[in-house]
Amino acid sequence: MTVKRFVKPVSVNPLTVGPSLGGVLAVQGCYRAIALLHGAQGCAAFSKSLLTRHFRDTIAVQTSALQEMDVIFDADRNLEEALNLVIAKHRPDLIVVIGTELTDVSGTDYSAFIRKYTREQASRGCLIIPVILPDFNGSLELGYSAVVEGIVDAVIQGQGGRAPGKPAAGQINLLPGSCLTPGDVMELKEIISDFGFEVITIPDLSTSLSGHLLTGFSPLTRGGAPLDDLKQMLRSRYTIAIGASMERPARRLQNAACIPYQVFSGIHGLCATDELLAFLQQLSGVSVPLRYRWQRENLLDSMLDAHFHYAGSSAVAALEPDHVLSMAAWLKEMGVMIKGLVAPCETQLLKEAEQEVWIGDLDDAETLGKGADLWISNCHGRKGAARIRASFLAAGFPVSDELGSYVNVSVGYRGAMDLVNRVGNMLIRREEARHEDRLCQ
Amino acid sequence: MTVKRFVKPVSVNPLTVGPSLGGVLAVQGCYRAIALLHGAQGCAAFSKSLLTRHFRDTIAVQTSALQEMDVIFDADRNLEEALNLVIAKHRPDLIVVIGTELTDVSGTDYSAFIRKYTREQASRGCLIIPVILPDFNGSLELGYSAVVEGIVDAVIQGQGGRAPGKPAAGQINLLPGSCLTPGDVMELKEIISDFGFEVITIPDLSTSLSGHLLTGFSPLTRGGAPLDDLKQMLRSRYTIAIGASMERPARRLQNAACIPYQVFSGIHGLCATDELLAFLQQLSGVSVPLRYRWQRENLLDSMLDAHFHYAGSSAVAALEPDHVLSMAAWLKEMGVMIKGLVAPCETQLLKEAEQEVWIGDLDDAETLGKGADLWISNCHGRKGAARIRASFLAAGFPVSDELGSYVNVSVGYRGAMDLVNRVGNMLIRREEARHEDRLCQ
Amino acid sequence: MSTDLGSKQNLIDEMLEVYPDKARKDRSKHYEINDENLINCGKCSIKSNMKSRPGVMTVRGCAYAGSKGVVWGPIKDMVHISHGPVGCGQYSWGTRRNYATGTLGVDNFTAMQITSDFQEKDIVFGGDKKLEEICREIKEMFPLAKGISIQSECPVGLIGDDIEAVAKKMTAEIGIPIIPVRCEGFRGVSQSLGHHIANDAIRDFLMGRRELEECGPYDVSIIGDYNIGGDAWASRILLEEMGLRVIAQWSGDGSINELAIAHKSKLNLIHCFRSMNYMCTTMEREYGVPWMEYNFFGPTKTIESLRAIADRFDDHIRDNCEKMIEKYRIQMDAIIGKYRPRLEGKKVMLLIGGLRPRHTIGAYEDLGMEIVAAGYEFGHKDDYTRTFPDLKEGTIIYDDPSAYELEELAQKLDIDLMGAGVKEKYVYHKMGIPFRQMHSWDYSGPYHGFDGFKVFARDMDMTVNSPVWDLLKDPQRKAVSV
Amino acid sequence: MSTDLGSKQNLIDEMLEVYPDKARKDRSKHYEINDENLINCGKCSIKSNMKSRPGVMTVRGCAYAGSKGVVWGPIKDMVHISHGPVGCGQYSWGTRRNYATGTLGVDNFTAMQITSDFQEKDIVFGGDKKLEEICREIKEMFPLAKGISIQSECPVGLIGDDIEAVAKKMTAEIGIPIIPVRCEGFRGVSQSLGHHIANDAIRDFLMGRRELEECGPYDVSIIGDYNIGGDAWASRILLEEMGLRVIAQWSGDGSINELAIAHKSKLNLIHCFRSMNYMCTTMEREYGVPWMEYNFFGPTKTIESLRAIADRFDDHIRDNCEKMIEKYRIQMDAIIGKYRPRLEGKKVMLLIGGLRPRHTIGAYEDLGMEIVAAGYEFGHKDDYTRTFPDLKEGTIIYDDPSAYELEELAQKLDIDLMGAGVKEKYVYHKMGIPFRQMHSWDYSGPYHGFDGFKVFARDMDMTVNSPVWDLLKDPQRKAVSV
Repeated sequence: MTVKRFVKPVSVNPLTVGPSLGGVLAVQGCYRAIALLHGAQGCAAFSKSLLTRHFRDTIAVQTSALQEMDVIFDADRNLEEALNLVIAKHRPDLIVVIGTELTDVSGTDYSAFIRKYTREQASRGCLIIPVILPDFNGSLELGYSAVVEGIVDAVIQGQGGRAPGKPAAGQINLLPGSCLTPGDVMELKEIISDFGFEVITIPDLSTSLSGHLLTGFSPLTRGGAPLDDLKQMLRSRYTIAIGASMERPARRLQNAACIPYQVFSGIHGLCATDELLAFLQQLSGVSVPLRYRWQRENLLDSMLDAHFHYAGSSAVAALEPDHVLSMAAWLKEMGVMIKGLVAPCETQLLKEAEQEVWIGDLDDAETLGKGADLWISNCHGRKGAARIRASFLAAGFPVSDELGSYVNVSVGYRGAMDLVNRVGNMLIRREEARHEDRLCQ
Repeated sequence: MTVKRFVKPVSVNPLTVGPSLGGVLAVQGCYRAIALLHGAQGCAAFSKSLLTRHFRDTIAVQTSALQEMDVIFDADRNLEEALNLVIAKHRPDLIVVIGTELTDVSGTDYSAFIRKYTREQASRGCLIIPVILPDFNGSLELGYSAVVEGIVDAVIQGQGGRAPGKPAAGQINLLPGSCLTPGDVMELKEIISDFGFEVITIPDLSTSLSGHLLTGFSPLTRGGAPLDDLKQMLRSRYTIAIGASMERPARRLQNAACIPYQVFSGIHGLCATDELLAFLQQLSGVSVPLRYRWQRENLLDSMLDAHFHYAGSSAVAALEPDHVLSMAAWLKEMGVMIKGLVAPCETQLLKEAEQEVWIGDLDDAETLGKGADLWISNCHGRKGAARIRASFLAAGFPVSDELGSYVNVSVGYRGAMDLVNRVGNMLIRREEARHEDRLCQ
Repeated sequence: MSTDLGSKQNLIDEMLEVYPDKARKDRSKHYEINDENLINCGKCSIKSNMKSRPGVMTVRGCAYAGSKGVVWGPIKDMVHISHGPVGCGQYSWGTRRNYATGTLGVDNFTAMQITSDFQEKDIVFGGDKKLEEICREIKEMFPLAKGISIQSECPVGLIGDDIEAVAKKMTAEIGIPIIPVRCEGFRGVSQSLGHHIANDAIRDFLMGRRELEECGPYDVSIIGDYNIGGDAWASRILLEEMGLRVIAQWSGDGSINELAIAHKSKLNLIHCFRSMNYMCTTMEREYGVPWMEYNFFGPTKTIESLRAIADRFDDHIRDNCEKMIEKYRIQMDAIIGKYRPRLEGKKVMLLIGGLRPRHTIGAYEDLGMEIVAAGYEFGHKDDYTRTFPDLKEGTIIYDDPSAYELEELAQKLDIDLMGAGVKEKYVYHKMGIPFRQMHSWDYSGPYHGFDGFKVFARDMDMTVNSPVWDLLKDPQRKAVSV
Repeated sequence: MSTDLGSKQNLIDEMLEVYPDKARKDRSKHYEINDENLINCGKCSIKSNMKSRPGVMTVRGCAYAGSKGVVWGPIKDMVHISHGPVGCGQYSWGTRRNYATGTLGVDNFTAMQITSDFQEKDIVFGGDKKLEEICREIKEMFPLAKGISIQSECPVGLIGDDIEAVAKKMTAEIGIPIIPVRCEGFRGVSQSLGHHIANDAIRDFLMGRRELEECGPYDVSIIGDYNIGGDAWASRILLEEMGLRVIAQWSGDGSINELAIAHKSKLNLIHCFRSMNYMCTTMEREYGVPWMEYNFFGPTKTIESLRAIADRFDDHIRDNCEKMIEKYRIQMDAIIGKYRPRLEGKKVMLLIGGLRPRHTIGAYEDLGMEIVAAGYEFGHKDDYTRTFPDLKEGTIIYDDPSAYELEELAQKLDIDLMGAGVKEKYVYHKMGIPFRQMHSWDYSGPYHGFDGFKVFARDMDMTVNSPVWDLLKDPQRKAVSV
């Protein structure tokens, strides 16, 4: 209803990040896993390089290194060679074979090949999952959730209709959406644990991409959720999906194992956190732990401290669909006027949103944002923000020109407080600069 | 040895904050307490206003409202009236009567009066402690630790030579220094607790000035360590003093109740935190909890990510004595060249330091800091930093032009990581700006 | 109406009940409820400018704050020494947001905070020698400074230093005016005496000392505008647009020369009556310069004041004035049209210094807001007589109330906005009551003139209507956090 | 010495043992150990420019990266369309740090990333119509753009689009050169073919197409400098100081006109041999322009190169050159004096693209550092023959090694610094090995010329000598964390 588009045939300063990269990212949250990009060597090189620059960390990805003749004659041969080598050399627990537009456009149906390969090589005990993610459909968020859905599906199928074992009443599945940083995931895990739950997280970037120094030569992921844990998901009492894009894998779990789920599409700010904690309180029968009550006090107090600096200001935000709406809710909570919301592609959530959202690029954000005080987007927006003289908050993907953005916490009361203070200080410095000309130098 | 001074009779852009303000600050960390500034009305008004602007919170302070004639004739009468009114109206547990230069110079010995007053009014059950803190001697750090020492003394004396009760083997006294924010204190309490200890903290700003919304009309402190808890200090197994300035109160506890103590003069960075955690590990016999091992990994990783942006940069820091040396150690850890360290006054720690430290003001920092990339001081340094084109990190007191600086955490691995990333990003933006002229606009 | 007055009186009585007898009796004299009688005669029996009680924390400052912080601090081409130990110099740094143009170290020294930083030995042996050295040092460090003021802190008055002698000697030696100001913090009951002492120093050392090259028929001075957030600039452009020439600003963005030539004005225009009325009466007495009060808060009062000012001149000025009013009225109507619907009927309580408790009333009323209680930190009787006529019947007026009294009143009157100083701010935040710091405009401004009203209206809206107040009070959310 | 060579060979053999037979055999051909023979004859049997194996993650990119990212991207007054789905356009954005002066939207479009953002329907129905519209849109949005290049992504080559026809048609319609580049990512074994394809497009559409108003005897072009971190600027000033006139920069901070006039040079100076040697040989063949390689990394090589360049001209230039060398030598000696003691004997390993594995050797050696192993991501035989003579005996040379091989080697050789690409960076960090990203100078630069050496030396010192490496390795600290 409220989704709009600028009419132009070209994308200027694109916001879209290829879904295959989102898929590679999701794989990083599983232990001893590797993403195998089935496409040209460059697809893997590019996404590895971009993810590396954002997380400042090693990324587990491989390539089937397709060239012209392979595409024309037999891409499966490359895939087989790649799988053989990867399995023989690294013995991964999980390989997600991500098809690119190259394989998609050339019409290669490699999932049949993978079924066959898996049957023949079953003894090697490695889960191989095909997910086709051509770049011309969706964005990072879609690729990420599709891979999670693929993994969940595979786990369900691996169960083969057998009962999943005794239900674990104190166990929760957490499906964190793609806009959450490893820091965010860690925070959410801690929050849920503090209500007395065991948490199974998929994907769990908090133990793989938060930055650690475990050494060794494995080109596999060096953290994330182990496959054995994932199998336990089917016994959980509840699934919590953070971000509307994570509803599909949650629904799979419900259908397969009757695990109810709750989707939290709001992630940022007081109200969103209140909803999550109220839910956890109700589900656990444990009242909100003291620590979070303190954090809520601190957050409300910081909102009071900051409110005048926010009031009357305006913002433009260009982020992935779930992320942009959640940020918009937080901005509204702070009394910020929204000049424009831009997302790279349409999703169900956006269609149902009350807020007007534009499907577009960072150039559109620049147009919508004229006069805005604040600009929120990935790091490519920094220059556009400067051109329209807006303060710049880096969020989303990629943020390759800042340190530590991957451990920033913006969820929970503590994260919201950090957000309130960080952005508030930008607005203060901005106001200060406005007066500077008139003052003594 | 290495303490130096610029020779000039005047202070330009003073760094010194009156010790009486430090005293008022320490009082805020005790529950149902109030500081009574024995001096002109303005002394209380000024320090209340400055503390309020820094913490963006209410501050519990009262005044004996001395005027010319009172000083000449009988300042005790004002004090008595003030005490009577405060006790009758608010029933505080603790009043610290802070003498100013006005009372000091006029030669009023009001501690004798307070002894008498306490004897006569003992039934009212309020601890009244005199601490004289004229502005011409020392700075914030000194006033703060003197008040803590005064409170500890009073608690010891209140014990009156009786045995302090059964030793509590799992109990630790924490004496956090004046350069720690309420956020820092909260973090330290959590760290120590996570080794299985009960922590008695004095003063405890984390529950009084971290920002909360408990309402009511009390002009007393609305958080901090309750007096009853303080009495339990004498049973603790160990005292941990953070900052060399806190050694004196720690020594009092040792002398009175044979409680050993450890002073951690380094507060910031990896090595300082390693020392604290190694100590806690040894003392508790509990190995460092997983959470901190993760945080250490994350910190080291962020230091690696950041090292190139730090290396080759230089800094000037102007802070209170403990703070400036601790910051200097962190800067060294990051490979930053130190152009100058400035402190407002000399202390034993500075005399023994390897680092050269200047006793001076922010104007001296401007002189020493020519060409520096980074300037660390209270908010009054912002303009000086801009003049010498250094990036500015607000720290110390006051920071009244930023939101949330009072909840910033810069201790522990988490705090160090935040520091590494925040300053690192300043250095990145700085380098970026340097290139800007040459680039396409 | 009288029921209303009665209920208001009950409310005050109830509030004061917690005090011991003597204190209650004393405090009750600091309260008054506006009625027809007071409005008409303006006379009042309210007690003011009294010593605050020890142990009752008032919002007041001291004489040093009044002199250094308010009057002298903004004079930009002078160096102002906080003379004594370092505390006061640190405390009074950058608190007032007095804007000033110029180049640091050339014609503007306001960004520098200078203190003589007394050490124990200075107390013991006296600080006069040190003061001499400081004057020389300042001359060396800031050779372009046009003057020095010595702002005494408490100990200076106690140890018997003779700063007047030092000032005299050093004026001769270094060749720029050095002005001693005896504003020790223990003098007087509030910052108000500090204003007076500062004024006296201006009178004794600078007023009338210099000539104005060319005098004109439209020369005026702005007295008592400290250019907070740019207030004086927003005022000056209106006077100039009217055709007047502003020869001096006392003291926001002002210079030492302006202090010495203002007696050449044809008319002195005073905004902050409290802090500078002595100066106007003195210039009137000694130089025959007439003066008038004006009020540039809110369009209604600004227009009234502009007309009153124009009336003191000729048709030329009066015509300009009307044209100008016509022009701005359209802008102001747009502002009111935008914000009034969002602010209509909101109840405001004020406790401020200087002129603001009465001067800002019109601005609030222009926005449809209602002042339900107001008072002064350090008002005098003449402030109160000027206030009653401007307020509605039933408004509670208080003098130097304690924090407790204010908080009680705010709750009992169920106000929507409190305007006071930063020390009070967070008490109200915690009560969920929107608050504006009305001394230094809380990071904002200007509030004077038409430009200022745009900012004022926006600020009040931003403050009162921020969504955070609802989040704070939402009982459902509160339940979550328990 | 031969023992050393033997032990190096053992080291390589050991490392390759983990591979299956076939792979081991294959990989071993990509290794060589430098010896007297190789140094003298420069011939080598190392295998290079071969297809990477599926499942062995190399550090290589693709043809699109070579064309759009390296060659065309820096041309600043053109709009470069990443033609196909949006991914590649996003990935290649801002990765190379090619600096360029100018005003955005007027004579510089490099800050803009343009992609045709194929949707499913474009794949199904073909993208030619869309491409036409895009060209028109670009003309409208950026009327001052001097040309458009179409950088094909993989699907374009698969769905049979005729971008050449569209380019021809639209060139006629909108009146600026539109250049189709068939750099689909699946072409060739690395970005290297992309360079070639990009070069061919320059040759076919721009080379030799324009005239230079006034030609001079000292006209030269800089070929193969992408102005990373300002490299080309640091080079150009040296050539100009020598008295030469730089008429074109290919392609760092370059313009479309410079691509069309470089054939008027008296001499083409090529820095990155790998990516642009085709252009020099083509210009030589078709226009008789002589060319020479040069190396501006480190003072030794820079001075050598400056002299060699000067020797191609007259005494005037030679004299200038010597004076200039004299001047800079003092600066360079100071730099070396400062940094060499901090870097002496440090062991370096390199894996980079283009010219750097050999060109940077001198710069490291000027600082007393030792190259213990080096190789190319996408080198060809002619790269390797050029490399052996520059390296010491015993240096290990490899081609397109896998991540595993590199990590093994780094540990076995106990190196002090690794220089490679960002994808490799954090692997080495985690191993505690200092690392420089040597493609885009890791946020720094320039590294070329004398100005660049100052930065290079400082950067190597900062990297190698950061205290963080000791903290990382300190076993005592490690114990704390267990």
